[in-house]
Amino acid sequence: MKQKMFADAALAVGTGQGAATKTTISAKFAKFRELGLLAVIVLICIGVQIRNPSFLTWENINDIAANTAILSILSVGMMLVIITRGIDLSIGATLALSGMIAALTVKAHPGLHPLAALLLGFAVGLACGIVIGFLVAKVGILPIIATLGMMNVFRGLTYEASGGKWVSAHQMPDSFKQIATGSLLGINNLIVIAVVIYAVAYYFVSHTRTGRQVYAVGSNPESAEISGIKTKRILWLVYTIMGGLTGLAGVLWVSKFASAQGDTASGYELSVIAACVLGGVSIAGGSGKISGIILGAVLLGILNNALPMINVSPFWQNWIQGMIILAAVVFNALVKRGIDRNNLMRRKI
Amino acid sequence: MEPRVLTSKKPLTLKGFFLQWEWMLVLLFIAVIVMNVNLSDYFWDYNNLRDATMSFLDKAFIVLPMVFIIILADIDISVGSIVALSSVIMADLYAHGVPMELALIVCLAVGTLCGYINGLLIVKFKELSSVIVTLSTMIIYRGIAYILLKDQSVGKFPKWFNYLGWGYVGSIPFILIAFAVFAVLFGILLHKTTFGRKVYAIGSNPTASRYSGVQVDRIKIIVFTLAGLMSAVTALFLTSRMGSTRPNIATGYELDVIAMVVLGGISTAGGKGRMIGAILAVFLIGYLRYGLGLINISAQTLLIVIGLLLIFAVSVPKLKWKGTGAKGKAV
Amino acid sequence: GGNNKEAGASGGGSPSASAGQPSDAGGKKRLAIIFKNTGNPYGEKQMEGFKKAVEENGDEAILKAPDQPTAEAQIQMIEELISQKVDAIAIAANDPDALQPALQKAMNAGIKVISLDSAVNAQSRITHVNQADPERIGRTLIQGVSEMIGGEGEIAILSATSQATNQNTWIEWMKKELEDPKYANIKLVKVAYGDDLRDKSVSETEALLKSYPNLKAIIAPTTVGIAAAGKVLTDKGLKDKVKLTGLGLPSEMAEYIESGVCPWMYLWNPIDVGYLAGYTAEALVKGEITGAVGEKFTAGTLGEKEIVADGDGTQVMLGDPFKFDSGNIAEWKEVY
Amino acid sequence: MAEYVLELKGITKTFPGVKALDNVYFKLRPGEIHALMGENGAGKSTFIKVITGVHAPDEGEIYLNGEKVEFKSPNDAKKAGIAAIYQHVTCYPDLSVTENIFMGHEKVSKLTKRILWNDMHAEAERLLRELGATFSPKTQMGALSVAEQQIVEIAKALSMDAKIIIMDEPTAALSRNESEELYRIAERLRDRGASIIFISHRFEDMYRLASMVTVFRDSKYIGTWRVDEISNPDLIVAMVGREITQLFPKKEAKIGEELLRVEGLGRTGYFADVSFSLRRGEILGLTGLVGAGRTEVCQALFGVTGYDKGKIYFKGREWKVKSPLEAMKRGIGYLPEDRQKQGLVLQWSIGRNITLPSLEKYARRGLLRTASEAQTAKHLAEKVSVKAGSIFDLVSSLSGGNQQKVVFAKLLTADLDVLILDEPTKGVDVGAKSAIYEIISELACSGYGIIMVSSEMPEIIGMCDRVAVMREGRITAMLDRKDITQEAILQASMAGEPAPAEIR
Ligand SMILES: Nc1ncnc2c1ncn2[C@@H]1O[C@H](COP(=O)(O)OP(=O)(O)OP(=O)(O)O)[C@@H](O)[C@H]1O
Ligand SMILES: Nc1ncnc2c1ncn2[C@@H]1O[C@H](COP(=O)(O)OP(=O)(O)OP(=O)(O)O)[C@@H](O)[C@H]1O
Ligand SMILES: [Mg+2]
Ligand SMILES: [Mg+2]
Repeated sequence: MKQKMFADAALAVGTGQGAATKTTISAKFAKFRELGLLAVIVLICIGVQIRNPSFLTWENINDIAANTAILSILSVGMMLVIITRGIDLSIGATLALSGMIAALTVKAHPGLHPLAALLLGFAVGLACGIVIGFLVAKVGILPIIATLGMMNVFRGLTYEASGGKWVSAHQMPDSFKQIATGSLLGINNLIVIAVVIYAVAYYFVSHTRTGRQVYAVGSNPESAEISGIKTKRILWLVYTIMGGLTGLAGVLWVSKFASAQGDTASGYELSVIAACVLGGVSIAGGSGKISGIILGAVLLGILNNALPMINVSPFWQNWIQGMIILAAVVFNALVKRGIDRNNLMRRKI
Repeated sequence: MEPRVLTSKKPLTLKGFFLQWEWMLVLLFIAVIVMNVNLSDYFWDYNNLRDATMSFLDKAFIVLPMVFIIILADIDISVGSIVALSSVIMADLYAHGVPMELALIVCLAVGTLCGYINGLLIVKFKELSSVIVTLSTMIIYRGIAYILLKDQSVGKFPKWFNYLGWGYVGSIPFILIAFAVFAVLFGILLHKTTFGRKVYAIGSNPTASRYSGVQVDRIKIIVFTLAGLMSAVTALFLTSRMGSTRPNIATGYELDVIAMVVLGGISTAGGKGRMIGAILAVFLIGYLRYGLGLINISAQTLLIVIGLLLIFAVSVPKLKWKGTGAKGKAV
Repeated sequence: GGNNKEAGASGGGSPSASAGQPSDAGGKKRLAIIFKNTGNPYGEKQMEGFKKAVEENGDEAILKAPDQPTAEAQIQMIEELISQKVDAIAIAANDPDALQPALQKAMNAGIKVISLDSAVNAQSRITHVNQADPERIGRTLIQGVSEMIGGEGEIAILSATSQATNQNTWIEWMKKELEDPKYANIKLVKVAYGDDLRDKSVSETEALLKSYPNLKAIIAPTTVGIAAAGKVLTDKGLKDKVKLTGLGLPSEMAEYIESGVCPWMYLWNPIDVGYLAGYTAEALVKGEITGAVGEKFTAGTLGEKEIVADGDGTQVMLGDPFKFDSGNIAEWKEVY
Repeated sequence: MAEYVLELKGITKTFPGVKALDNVYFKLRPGEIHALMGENGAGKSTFIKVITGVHAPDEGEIYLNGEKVEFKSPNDAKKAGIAAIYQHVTCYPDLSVTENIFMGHEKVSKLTKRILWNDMHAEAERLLRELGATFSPKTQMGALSVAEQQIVEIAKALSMDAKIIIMDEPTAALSRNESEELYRIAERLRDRGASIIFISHRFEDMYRLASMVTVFRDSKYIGTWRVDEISNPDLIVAMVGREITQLFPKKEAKIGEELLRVEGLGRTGYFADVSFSLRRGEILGLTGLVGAGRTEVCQALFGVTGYDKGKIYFKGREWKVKSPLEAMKRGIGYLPEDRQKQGLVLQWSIGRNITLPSLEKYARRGLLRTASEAQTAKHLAEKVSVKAGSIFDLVSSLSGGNQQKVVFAKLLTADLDVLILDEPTKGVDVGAKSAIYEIISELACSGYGIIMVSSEMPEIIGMCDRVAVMREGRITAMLDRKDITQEAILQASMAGEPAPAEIR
């Protein structure tokens, strides 16, 4: 009797193997997506390099990395938000508010340790994130509306806090400005901070339970609830992280440009969302990889750096960026269809 | 089967009638008016109120189709860019000697086409969601406007064109009449036609609608196309009011419009809300801004007030619902 | 119907037009200024100067600025001011043409309209208060740069948005000045646009430095651009290799002028711009002038000013741009 | 140790419009496998969700090892050692199999709280092999078939090392082999001392595994028996509450001309080679195990999804179906399987739902004429005897059976010839059920051709003129009325595998 069953099991293994090989194909497809993005980046780099040999110099690469650092820090938070099927339109305003408050503080107390300024900005951002998280998770307002409303509020508060003034370079102590210009082992601090955040974020999303629960909540909120995940708490957490990272980015921004203004980073949220979408984070929730958003942010960073370098008319830059984003998401959708088709084909009937 | 008799008379309960969101808007509206009258001596003046209306009504044309879009549980953030693109193309054509009447029609056509493209992309790539599609077309459409006009502004339109944004019929602004006509048309379309009914159906349950023979894709395309068309209408009025155009006009209109629609009680979750609410919200925000503008309040305070108003407006029904709704955990 | 028809199409500023409107608030006139956007210290200073001038005349000043630098928002503010029946509007325009219908409506309602800093077209105003002659700005900047680099080498311009009118006029004049044979060895390699955004201005500057390794100087006729460029040059330690000049806020640029990245730069005093606008508006309201060429009036501490021609309109000139260098920056950086 | 590991007393649970549980009792001994049976909609799944803390009961008490407990969240239940396999697969399609198995109780290192991926993959691999599955634990969940997903769900419950394991219809989507594997595992778990609550509609499962059986009917507790002490007919009476024959008021309809003929229909990944024909007045049953592909065939006929092979002839003419609208215009109607998701707009009133498919009929040039709309809605709602006060009542306030009647009424608005009814009595209480059978029977008599998809044997046997049995996407048998027996259907739905007798 048992033998009979083993024979059947063997039969099943036959079909199962088919499944296994097909799965690797779909896995390849998924990897292919990131490889595709990488290929696009490489192609752009080669093209630009031919037009302008100073593109792929160590210095320029360092510049691109430093300029992309803030964008990519924000993308980490935005990725988490989008994974839970949300969106955060308020980050430009949050960034401005936390940057402004940090700048006003160092202006008033030039002796303040730069780390304290960083922490302060972080705390302000965190507070903003907590408010939004509360509105989304507890009150149940849809993310797009909650963040739209709070965007206005935070922006207004920034103007209110600064009294219409800017905090400019000479009002900031050198120690503060060095947050962004200083370097560690020859690598710009911004890049170091971004890399650390990436490492922590990677660890968080793939090696901690809470990190995985973020994916679970986005992938299937109902089952997450059933399997005992505290969905609301996860949502709240995600917006709080987004806020905290934005606060941090606000200080870095102000330090990098040595200027805090009321309209700092206005509209920047769209670039961040674009970086995530380019990096393959699905707006439908549940999926998104750190490696993807690094590539997405880098692609945007390279475009920002390269288009001026090859003398693309500034009037064309908008259009080119828009087309690249659209092409990337459409490509993404088509690849996903391919994977699904593939999954279907492997079913035996 | 035992026969059962059902009533087909609409039950008219007083409580149900007054528990509608729109009453809250009416109350808010009255509050704003009372506040404004107290704040400024210049507010309660026919000419002033009339001319203030003219200055905030331009984007209200987009509010009308946006109500449909949000009832469909979609969103369109490219409308501001469509305004810019259609306006720029119209002005550019006129500057190149095309008669204004023709340029005007082209303007409408361009807007319609942009909206159609949005709809088509959204329907063909369901994975993408309307946020992403219109986010990219937003950048693209404005990008085209920049490519066409570069840094120039184009203007010097014929005199009659000024009439659109600044003219009066009797003593009523032309733009107000135009808006009223469109509002009635869109109101009828939403509430009195099969089309509107289907829009609500799709917003509430797209699957069930499809199974009931509703052509979901077609309706979505039509709605987005209408949004494009109305953006072009806004472009006409806005261009007329500015007497000239350039690629950066109407920046940020999408967020203003969405905020008005949401304040009007139309839920971004889809399927809920009425045209009258959005129209009330247009005037509510319009007069609120105007009244606070009359006492020359700072721009930042205004931002905070409007942001908080939006949050407040969407939280109130949630909180109420929590108090009275079913207790069981929905899974 | 309404007041715009009664006032007639000519409206252009005959003193009698103001007789038609109620002069409430006990004879105290109200004069308004609209700046481009809020949260801009340069604008705050202009409004401050305007307020000072108006109050010196015993009148009331209304200060307004939208949260976004758009013409649409300014049109709404103009409407609000027309409703309030102010006596004069001074505007730093976000668009030279797009305010025309709104401003004409204001003028038809008997309001004296002037522009300051960033002009509106001649049909939309009675006169314009010019912070400095665009020709002088353009030429001075080239002369300055030539001096910095010893009359030889590649230079580039970092402008604001590609559609900013005043920037574009200055750039035109710079190009004209460069046609002079004495600048034969100076080559303008590129005009870049930083859109008055910090991040964009930084990447544009970096792109300039990389694309043109022999670059000798950057001219940035915009306050955001010049500060961003100053930051980049400082961070990259290019102080001695690439010179920077342009138009900048002393408070923002103090750091770079003191360090020598930017040996000197120019700007006018925005307080004075606002102050002059205040006096010009007062003179119009009081009927001392009508905005015609050749008229003169006294502008408080600035002394006597004359209305001169400007294309098909008229303007009042503040004077030459002021030069900020290491000698005077310390005292100015605290002012604005 | 208490006599019962788990005891529930007087549990009542009400959903808006539905009383899902009404004063229900349940006792579970250590080391026993206890079957829970009852018709669709009897409240079994809801009961399970009360035990696992997903739903808070309105009334009643839960005792665990003799101590009163209150589960505020699924986590509390999980911590108390209760694991559940839910009826409707609750997976995370974007995540890997391993993660799906361990979500909520990941293996983490004690010190750093780091997830031990290698351990988890290895453990998942072991569990899957134990269940006879062959796919890799690193596969993405969404890429698996429903049966495979069900196996993952089982692995998930096993991985928790629970004292009480609840399985809600775990075998519904499994083949006989996989079911056997499951029995073996269930027995092993029992031998280790775990208690199991087992829900199934298959009597075979119950006889093979359970020692006790509890029956619910119409949300009420009926009784608990030892499996070897209750006879099959008694059990059925307990479940159904009356003689089955009463339930099916089948009238003989006049069988007319052929309406629909399907030849070699196929859709990659879902079904292949489906051929049958349908005549006027005929009720054609379509049955098989869950996931056999019946719904997919119906949806292809109705134009919801496409098909890539084969032909459809409608009234003798070949015709490519492209959309539901087109299908309805031609005369094919579909009553979907999931009435809440596919059939109704829950936020809407009864009347609006009924008229949605035929709005154009009550409109002149696009403008709706509400009076005539209301008239039709009223007429149809009365025709299917919806229990409600007015046509303006919200459908969400109706009970499942009445909601289903509203979906029926929707079908009657259009001029149709063929009705495809997908699980028309799923989750409908007994009373409403017979009303629905009556409706179906009358429809057949009035000349409709009806395809009725159902997983319920009695229903198929009682109502159909012919039955097509599907297995894994293919039709394996076409039985005429005289040949329709439980054995024949079972044989066909599980053909190709050893018959039950051989295994025993
Ligand atoms: N979340 C819910 N909201 C409203 N009604 C519900 C909900 N869950 C279940 N019901 C209703 O409760 C009743 C009992 O459903 P339940 O799923 O418990 O039945 P069941 O015995 O498991 O049936 P089946 O054998 O079909 O699985 C049904 O009428 C169902 O429609
Ligand atoms: N969401 C899905 N993901 C993966 N496979 C699916 C999905 N839905 C259906 N399938 C597969 O498609 C095939 C047909 O499913 P279908 O729902 O048509 O079956 P059915 O016989 O109608 O079952 P049911 O009784 O559940 O309605 C099955 O092999 C099933 O495994
Ligand atoms: Mg169940
Ligand atoms: Mg089915």
